[in-house]
Amino acid sequence: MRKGAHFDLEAMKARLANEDGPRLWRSLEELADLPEVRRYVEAEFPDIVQAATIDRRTLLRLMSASLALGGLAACDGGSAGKNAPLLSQSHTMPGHVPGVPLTVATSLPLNGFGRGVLVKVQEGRPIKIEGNPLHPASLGATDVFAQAEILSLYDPDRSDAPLQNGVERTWQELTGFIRPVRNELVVAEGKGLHILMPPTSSPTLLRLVAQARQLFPLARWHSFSPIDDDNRRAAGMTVFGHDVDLVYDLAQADTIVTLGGDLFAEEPGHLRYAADYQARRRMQDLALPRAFAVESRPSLFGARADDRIPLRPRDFAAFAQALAGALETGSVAPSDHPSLSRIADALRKAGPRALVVAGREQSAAVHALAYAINMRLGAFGSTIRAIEPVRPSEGDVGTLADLADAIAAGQVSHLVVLGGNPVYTAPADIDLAALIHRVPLSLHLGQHRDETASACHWHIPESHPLESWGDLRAFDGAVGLRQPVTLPLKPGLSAEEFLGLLAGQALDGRGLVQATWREAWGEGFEARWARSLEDGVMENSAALSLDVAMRDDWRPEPAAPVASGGIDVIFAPDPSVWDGTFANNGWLQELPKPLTKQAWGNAALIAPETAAIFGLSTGDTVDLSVEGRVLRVPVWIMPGHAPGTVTLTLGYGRQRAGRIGNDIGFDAYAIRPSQHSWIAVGKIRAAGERVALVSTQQHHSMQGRDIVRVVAPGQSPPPEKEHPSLYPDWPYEGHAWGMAIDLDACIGCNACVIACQAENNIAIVGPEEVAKGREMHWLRVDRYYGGDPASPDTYFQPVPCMHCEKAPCEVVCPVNATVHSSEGINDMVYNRCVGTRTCSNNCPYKVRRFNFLDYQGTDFTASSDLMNPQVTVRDRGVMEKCTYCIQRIGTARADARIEDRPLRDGEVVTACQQACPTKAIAFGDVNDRDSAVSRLKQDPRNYALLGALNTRPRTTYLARIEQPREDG
Amino acid sequence: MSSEAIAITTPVAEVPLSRRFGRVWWFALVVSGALVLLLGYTLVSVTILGVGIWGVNIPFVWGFDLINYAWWIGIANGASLFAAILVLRRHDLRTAVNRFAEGVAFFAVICAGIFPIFHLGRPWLFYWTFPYPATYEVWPQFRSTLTWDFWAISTHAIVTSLLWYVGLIPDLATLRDRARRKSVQRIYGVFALGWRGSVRHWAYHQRAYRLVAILVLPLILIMQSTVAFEFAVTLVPDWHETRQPLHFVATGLAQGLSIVLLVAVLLRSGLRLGRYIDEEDIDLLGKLVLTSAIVSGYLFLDEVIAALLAERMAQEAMLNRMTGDYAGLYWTAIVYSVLIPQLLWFKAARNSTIAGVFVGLSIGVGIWFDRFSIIVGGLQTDHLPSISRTYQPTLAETGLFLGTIGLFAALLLLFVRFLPVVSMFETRHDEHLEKSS
Amino acid sequence: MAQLFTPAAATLFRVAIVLACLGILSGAALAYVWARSGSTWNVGKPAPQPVPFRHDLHSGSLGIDCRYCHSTVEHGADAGMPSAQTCMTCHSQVWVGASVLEPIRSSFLLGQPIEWASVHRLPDYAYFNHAVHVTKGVACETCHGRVDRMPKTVKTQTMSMGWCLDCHRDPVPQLRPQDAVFTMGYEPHGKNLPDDLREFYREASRRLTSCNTCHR
Amino acid sequence: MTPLSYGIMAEFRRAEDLVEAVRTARRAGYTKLDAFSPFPLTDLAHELGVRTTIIPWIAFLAALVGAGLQYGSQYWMNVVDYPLNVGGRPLNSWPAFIPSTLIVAILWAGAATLIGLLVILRLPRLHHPVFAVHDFRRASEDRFFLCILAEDPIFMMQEARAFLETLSPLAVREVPACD
Repeated sequence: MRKGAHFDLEAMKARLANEDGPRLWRSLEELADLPEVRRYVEAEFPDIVQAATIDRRTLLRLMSASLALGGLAACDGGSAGKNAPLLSQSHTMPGHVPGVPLTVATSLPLNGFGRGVLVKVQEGRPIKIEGNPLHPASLGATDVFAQAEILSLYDPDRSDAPLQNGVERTWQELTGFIRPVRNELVVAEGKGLHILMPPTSSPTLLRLVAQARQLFPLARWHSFSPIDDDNRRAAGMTVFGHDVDLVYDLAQADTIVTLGGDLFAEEPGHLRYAADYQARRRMQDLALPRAFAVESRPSLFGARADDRIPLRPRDFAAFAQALAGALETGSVAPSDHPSLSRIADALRKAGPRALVVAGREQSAAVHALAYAINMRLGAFGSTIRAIEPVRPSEGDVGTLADLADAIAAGQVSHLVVLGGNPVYTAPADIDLAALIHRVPLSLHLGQHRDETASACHWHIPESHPLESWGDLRAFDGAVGLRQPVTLPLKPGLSAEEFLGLLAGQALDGRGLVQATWREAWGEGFEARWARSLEDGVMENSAALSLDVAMRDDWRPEPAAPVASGGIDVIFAPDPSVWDGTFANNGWLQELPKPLTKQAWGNAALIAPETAAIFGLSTGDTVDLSVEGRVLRVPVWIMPGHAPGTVTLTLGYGRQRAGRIGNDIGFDAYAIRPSQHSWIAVGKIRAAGERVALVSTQQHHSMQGRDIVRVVAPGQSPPPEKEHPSLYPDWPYEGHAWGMAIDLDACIGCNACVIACQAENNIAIVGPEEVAKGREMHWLRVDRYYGGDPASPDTYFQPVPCMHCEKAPCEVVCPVNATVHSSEGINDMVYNRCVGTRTCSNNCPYKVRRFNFLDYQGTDFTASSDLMNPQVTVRDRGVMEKCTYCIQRIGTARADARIEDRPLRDGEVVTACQQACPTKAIAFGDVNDRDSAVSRLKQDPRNYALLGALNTRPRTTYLARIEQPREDG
Repeated sequence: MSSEAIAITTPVAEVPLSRRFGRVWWFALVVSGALVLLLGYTLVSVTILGVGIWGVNIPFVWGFDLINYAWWIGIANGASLFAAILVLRRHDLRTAVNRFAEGVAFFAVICAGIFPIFHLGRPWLFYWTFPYPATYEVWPQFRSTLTWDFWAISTHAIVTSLLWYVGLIPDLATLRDRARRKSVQRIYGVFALGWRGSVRHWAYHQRAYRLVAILVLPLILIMQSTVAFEFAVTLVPDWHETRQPLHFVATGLAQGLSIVLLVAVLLRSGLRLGRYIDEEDIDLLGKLVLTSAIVSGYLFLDEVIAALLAERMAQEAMLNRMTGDYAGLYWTAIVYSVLIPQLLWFKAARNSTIAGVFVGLSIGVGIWFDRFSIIVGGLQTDHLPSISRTYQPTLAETGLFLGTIGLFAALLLLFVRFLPVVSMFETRHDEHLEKSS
Repeated sequence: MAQLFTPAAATLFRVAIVLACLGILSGAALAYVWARSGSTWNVGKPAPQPVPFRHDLHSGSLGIDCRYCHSTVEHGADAGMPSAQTCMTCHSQVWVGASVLEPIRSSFLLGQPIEWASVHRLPDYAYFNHAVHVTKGVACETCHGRVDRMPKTVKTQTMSMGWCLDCHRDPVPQLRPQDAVFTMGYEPHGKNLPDDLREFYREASRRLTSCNTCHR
Repeated sequence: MTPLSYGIMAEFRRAEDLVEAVRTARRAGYTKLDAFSPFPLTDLAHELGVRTTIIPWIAFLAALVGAGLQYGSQYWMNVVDYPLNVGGRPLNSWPAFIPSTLIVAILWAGAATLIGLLVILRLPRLHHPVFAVHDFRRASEDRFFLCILAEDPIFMMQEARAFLETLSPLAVREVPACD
């Protein structure tokens, strides 16, 4: 199973094979003296080994532990031949049942904001992440990043020892080196010390920063994140004279207008916004909300909006101004955008129940106008509220540019980079690597030996958020505690611990966090602490609304003359790897992006119109030049993209991401200017080369077939006509499992896909295999376009196994490897499958996946430690597919049987269902007439995909609702 | 009285008994032997690494494996069917062609049988399709066309090989009796099972032989239809056609005939057996091949008509096969298996060796492309556009295909070397009947 | 013309043919028997254990309840192996310092698990849940045999899939009233089961023989 | 009659001669005759009283057994032993069970007939007295032989030889019995 160090282990085991009883332990003692054992233990427990020269007793302990671990390691994967050992508990844990996972609540950071999650821990190993229903930013749902974080935790490329100029050092050597340096700095009051860290919401971290500032009054602090909200916050200052964060309440909004951005994917509260929007759509007594997406690059929100208006970035300021004007005066100039009046009317109609949101890439001016419009409509207080910034920048915090200047001016003697990977993410005109080399002493704390690590003198391994203590605030300010869910898999320090040490505190992450809250709460700490740990979020810790007022001296700045010529270049976070942080995560790399369905790479998105002008087709490369820097990128023709505009997603082209993330796609940072870091103007020239881009979907039109159904509000599609069958219906007493997927709710965010992959041990196959069409996702989200390619309707359709009652796949299997269960589930018995693949041939939905090669032994294969022990790991040559999370059904049934009670509706929740932010997926017993799923299936919108084939699918869909455009 | 009276069939018997066999034969054997090695290599590699080394994917879970399987099985069935019909009709042509027609059928089955086993994800478990009492008490799934096919292939292999052998016994006796070296006599002697040509034996032998030859007829029809069903029973729009079995049987017959013609002309010129496989035989064969080609032509037409009458998906699928990514395959199939054979309208072509070889090959090639077009081109159009992909065969697959051709050729060469290629006793019989009449 | 083969050779040839046929048949028969023989499934083969633990002593003579050591058998899929603590409850008093108990003591001191050799290990693709079986009247003895008489723990059943199916197809004859589940040497007979339970299992047999009952 | 001899054999050049010889031999009252030819002489066999009607019967019965066995086992496995819901089809989906039933019927019929044939003909029999006769090897090529068996009630070596000589054969030779 596992390679490397385990070689020794096998040898040891072999040595011990025919020993038993006391002789075993005596031979262990002998073994303890063997050099290979020492080597092995060092390999397995570097941190402890480094602690000091180890005495035989410790060594013995470690060794037996390793043997035990080795035994465990043998459990997962096919342990043919010799039986895997039976491990006793190390000590009696009352109430703990071996094999039954524990659930731990914690928070995960994204761009400094917290998302509450529940981590399933199996025998001390975290194996799955779910959303925390109590947490405002999750409500039980997760995004792809939260789901994939578990894989990052087990990333073999995570740094596990300090580096000095690229040479591995022990922790003693590190501390030995740092201590005197720190003391000097204390004496020098931090003169020449510059600390660069990404913006954070963590109260503890902020407290420690404050403490450190007192200790080093002369030190300078810099904050940098490639995904910044500077424009938005600048606008706040100009309009309200106050730095604020905005929180939207889509559940209250009758009309939503977005100017760029993506409410459902890129905002800190995106899960919540998606959930609220769908909740609002589900309110039967209210008319459907009306959503307008004015955007340059298609977004998930745009895909769900009633009205998408593609607009060149350079035209936004004018558009926003016109809109403001229209609301002001009620009149629309004929020169204005055709759909402007429609939007203005809708906003006016909604009044305070309207909401205008500008995306983070928009200029401060556009944001300011958006604020003004909301203010005018009275949206503040109803659909939108202002709060104190969740990631405050206290004291004077410099930018990256300031740091660059300081270094250039030779003022920086010590540079500390606390997390993040600025060398990679810095704008093109700041050559941070070169600058850092000019700093006498630079030090980097990070999880990976990445670009920044290699640029700094010292690299210190940072512990993973799931390994350390901390606290994070959500988009609305609610505080969630972060607690370790496992013993550190790799030795490392958290940013808190590091700052703590810097500020002269003890190395005790838990203590640091507790100190923060003891301070905050005073007495009654213990109870609240325990409660907060259990819930994962602190009671009513959400930030209070500020009542903001427009500065009366504020006037919209006169619209700058629209630049002509050139092509607009938008930089955007990538839906799969965000800003590059997740580049080494196989699940995310292999995840087809929601709109393009591209995997393992990025591309420059352009409109069909633009492509026509330059005579480009998807895969052709162009030379894109921005402010004199040129980057050669492959283009991707993106229906609905604004003309004369290119979208580049960040996070690819990494050089030091790790074995998975290196040299994939192109690095958009290479041409990202610091002045116009979101929207720049550039030039484009066809380069004539072609690049093979990997995508999982080749055809994008439904070709007029009845695949994704659409109905008008209130209206219901023609009733399914009953297809008679030659065969008598099979009786299903007891439970009959079924699923209903509401296409009106699906926003195509892919969370279900990754959740399924994590739950069911689905293999990563790598770019070559995906290009061949061999991806293994049990659940895929099909994306179709309809209508005018300039601004098409976008339809998402998650397609898992349909579990047809008249399953065509079963009839053609020669060995009974796929048959029906008594509860109507289309079972796939891996150990019986011989791999004729004929079942896939006969599956009209093509949801079956085949292990064409041994996908458990590739460079991409995930650590066997995060495998779900409840799900068989599939061998080469067997078919696999969605099982309706049969393991979850089995566990729930077993529990019910043990407690002698019937299964309750909602007790079985499939992985995809659990992850979905909009609750688009319902699962349950269709024999029970009032189960959630049955109720959905009784909805007139319910229909079977390819129903005419009469396969009688158990998975059915609810037609998507689209309201006719209101022209006014 | 021991004068070596030269019997009519002596030259036939002398072929296997001759001491040396000419360079051409050796060259051919070396070439095909090399291909057999290639076969072994590709089989081992696919067993070790998995079918992922082929171009297969989702939805194209089947590529060359099933294309070549369908092709070989077509040859086997075509040849057997032809042989069976001749026996049934007691046609003179049988004396000339049955022996190697059955041989061709048998070798083709061997080649075909390789694919269903090695195209499995876990080939070492192929025996799970056979109902044996396992300790896990799970049985095969008899509703599956693949299970039917398992029985069909094994039956075909067993019955045709038995039939072939039983037909060979008297001729083996002849070889036994003509062989000069004791060892050779002994070898043929063992296989002749002590045949002594007793009139009583002849009577039973003929009855049994004819009966089984006739039994083969329905077997072939069922089997070839089963192959077709493997596609027809699926929900793939282009495959889901009741006409599929007819198409496979008819085109299969064309294949079988063409290969028989090919072998016939080669043997005729190669072994100078003009006297046994005579002008009329070849001429008649040529006419039959032509007819079968015309029939295939009709079926290609029928395919289009059927699609026109079918529902929209089927129409789109057919259209895609004719104009889509894989249109080349479709048209190549028509040119090679229908148009080129029209040469045989000319007597000159029917009697020329080159033309025979050319047409024989072209039909073989044509039908291969037809199978390719059906299996790959047909699968490309499915109900959900989102899963439409393409398939490209890899070297590993191609090597496997060439390997089976090598195996087929090698077996044929050995057959020619060691066994009488036309039935000697039948020839004598005919001679006798002609004289007496 | 002389005879090619002597009569002896001729007979030999016939005999050879007959023998070949017989050989094939007997080979098949042999395979059939071998696949079902206990030894193939390691029935009765003890495994080398770190401690020479004796069930016959603890369970048999001392009559310690199964659940005392296998404490999670009623709550979880795993029956659970006792921690060193459990052993030490007694062995801190009796057999103190016995060299055979060294592993227990070191485990107790170091807080490291004891690595027992598994005797009844099922394949990874088979999922067995102790709790469900035990709480539904399937006795320890039914699968594990008379452990109370085992000096060394061994398998008494093949634990082949067929063996599982035999019971899953008709569990009733194997079931016991709850109070008899942990007793040894009890004679199972369907009589003392309530009829509704028998009825339940008659219906349940379809579900119990569904693939996903054991395979996921 | 001498136990040392199997019979006596005459060699002919043409099939017609053999047929003629058989006829006269039978007229002469010989009943235990065996004729050998390089190709089937069906009507001659008929005259020698060979009836092959058993062959189709073997085929027919074997086919029945094969079919019964195949369908029976399919029924038992799918309906009785392990009833599984396969694609919602009935347990006994007879239409799907028929193809392999037919195929296996043919398998049995074919195999039984051909193997049965060998049994009926008592083949393999590598050693046989007639093989000892000089020139008999041409029986598989271009000569025809008539053999009057020693076990024939009226068989006397001299008479038989004399009788055969009258048929103007190429040669008449004694067939020694197996040693």
